[in-house]
Amino acid sequence: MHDTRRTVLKGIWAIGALASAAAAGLLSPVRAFAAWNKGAFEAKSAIDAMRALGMSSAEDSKAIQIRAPDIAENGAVVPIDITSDIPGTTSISVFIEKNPFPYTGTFDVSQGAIPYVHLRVKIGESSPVRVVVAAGGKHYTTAKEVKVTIGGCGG
Amino acid sequence: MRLAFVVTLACAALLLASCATPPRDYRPDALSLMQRDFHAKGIAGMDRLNEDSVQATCNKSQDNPPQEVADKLQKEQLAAVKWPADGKLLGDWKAGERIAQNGQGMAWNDKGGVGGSCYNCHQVGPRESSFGTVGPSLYQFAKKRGYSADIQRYAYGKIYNAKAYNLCSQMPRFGHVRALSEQQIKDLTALLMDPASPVNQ
Amino acid sequence: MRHALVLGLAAAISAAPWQQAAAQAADPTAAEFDKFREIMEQDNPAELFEAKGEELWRARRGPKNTSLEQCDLGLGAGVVKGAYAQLPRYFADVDRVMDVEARIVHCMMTLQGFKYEELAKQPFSSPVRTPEPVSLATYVAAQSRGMKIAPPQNHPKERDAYETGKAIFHYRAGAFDFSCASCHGEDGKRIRTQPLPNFTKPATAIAAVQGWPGYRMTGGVMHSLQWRLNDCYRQQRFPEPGYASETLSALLTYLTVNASGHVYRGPGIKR
Amino acid sequence: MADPMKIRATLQGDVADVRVLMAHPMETGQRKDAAGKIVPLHFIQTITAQLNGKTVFNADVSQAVSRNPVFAFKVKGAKAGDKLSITWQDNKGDKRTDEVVIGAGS
Repeated sequence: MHDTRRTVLKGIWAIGALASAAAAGLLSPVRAFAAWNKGAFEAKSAIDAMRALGMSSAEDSKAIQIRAPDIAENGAVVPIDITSDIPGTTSISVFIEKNPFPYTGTFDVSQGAIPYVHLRVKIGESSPVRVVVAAGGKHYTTAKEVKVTIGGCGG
Repeated sequence: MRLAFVVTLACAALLLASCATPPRDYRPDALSLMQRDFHAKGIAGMDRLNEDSVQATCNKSQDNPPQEVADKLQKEQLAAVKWPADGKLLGDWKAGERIAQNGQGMAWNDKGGVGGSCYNCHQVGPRESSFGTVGPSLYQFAKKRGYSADIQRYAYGKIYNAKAYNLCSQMPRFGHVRALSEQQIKDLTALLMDPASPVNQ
Repeated sequence: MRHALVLGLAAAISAAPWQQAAAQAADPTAAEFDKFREIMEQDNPAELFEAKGEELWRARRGPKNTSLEQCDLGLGAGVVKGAYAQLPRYFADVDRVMDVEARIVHCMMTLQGFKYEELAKQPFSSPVRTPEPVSLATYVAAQSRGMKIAPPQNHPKERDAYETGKAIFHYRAGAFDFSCASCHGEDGKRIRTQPLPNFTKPATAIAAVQGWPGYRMTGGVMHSLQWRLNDCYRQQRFPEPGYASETLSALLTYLTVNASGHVYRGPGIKR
Repeated sequence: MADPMKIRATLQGDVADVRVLMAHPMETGQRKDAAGKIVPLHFIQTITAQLNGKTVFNADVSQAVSRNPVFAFKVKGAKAGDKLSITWQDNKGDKRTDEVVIGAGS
């Protein structure tokens, strides 16, 4: 399990490891909710979006739980439950790597919420769902593959 | 007098319990209601509500007509099959696979016939795991039955008019109603009969 | 998903989750779907339409500027609680059996002054528009959540509707020789990967009723049973049945009476 | 005019379990309408939750959130009778706020 996550992670990271290390030092690890981050939301790859958010140096973590179907009944509505057990978690970000615009959102739990969120998303084709958690000035990540199937009949 | 009255009452009670009368046939009620309530839309005209001889026979007998009636109608249906003039029954199995996958055609929002809807009801090729189970599996169709001219003719004929072989089969009569062209039926026949088709691997 | 749109053999009414589990116990894909069904049902966007329907029920609307609060759904004027569980039923004022949407349309016409032609023009939901009878039916159905399905069969016309509906269900015609029973008359069949519950038997007929009206994930729209039957007939390659017509009320009587005794769980969520 | 949200907030100890349904088309900008025309992007961008007027949860989201969105989150330090309000704003500037009183544990 752990190995799989590592491999997925490496795949994404290969391109931008250097740039992201630099970016991480410059940007505040706690996301400021000043403005909707257009650059990140319009990025066409997960790594570009993470870079725009200053999250691309995230370390692999087992303390983040993603509960999502292995095979989604309908890609238009895929339920995702995310819980972070990392002490001091301040935000949870979601990336659907194969979507045209992978960055799906950031949930700020630093002001009085528990590090948990449930959301439902559109997944265009089978894809890893990547989660990045900000905690104690650092970023942590894990991912879960969700398969999207061909439907039944048109009815 | 009194006795007669009692008897009449008893009869009425029996009638109310509906044990003295044969069950009422609701088909005429159903038909007139549908004739009144449906309307033509797109290519789906009101004539589609009319039963042809095969449909009527199957409807009236709950898909279980007397053997001699079925035999006679099957013969008529088989006689109406138009076999290819060039005598060739096998087209391109690759085109056949695409037709088998396609479930469109003949509905009120379609222009005409399009696909064969085969996977909706049958397992066909080995690579498609999303297949229905209303009809039997067609995987290894010719590998199991042989590649003879007779089996080729059966496959073509069955796709053209399933009712020519089994009167109340649930399968549509794709050639008979012009839902599929001669070439499309050849391609589907190839999908089932070509030794190179994935179906026979 | 693109794929799903082009498939279309025949009338498939999606099975309720437990039916799917029963039909495909050995299928790991179905088991995975079921695991997440409960989550989906817990927070179902159908509730938004239920709320909308309640608002519409109480609002003064139409040429007569009246609310629907005096609409008689079978249990007396204005009684909504439990009414859906006893529909379709016979209504003396129209001398026919009506299903929930037919009755709502009737009330919108008689109480509020709407015209049938207007209501029947675009009666089904799209991503941008949910017709009012659909939201209203969702509201009315939700007020029978947890109740036993018990459409009456006391009036002769209710029994006639059942028998006529049964005959309609089994009527094979059209370009593909299909009837409703072609897909929903046998146990354990499926179209592509979708289970085809047998509606002729009480144990499985509940799948025709449970979960309707339903929020459909594909397209994200709320649909009623009127829509479901309409789309079944499209895929059956028939001409189009009239919206809220007696034919559909009869068919719904047959299906719902077969499902009698099961507990209705409220508006649902569909694939 | 946006339709009301459906908010449920139930207590488990001093944590409020908040579940919200929002009525919104969440158009991706890729869907074509019946006439074949592209339906423009139209989606909720930000969500804010306040407990008795103090912000406790914030989210920025994209058009990948499903139509008629569903979210759930958990708020600490809540008690029965507290007011919980949720506001969303979309990319066209439309806004909607709804409020519930937190009920005792269910």
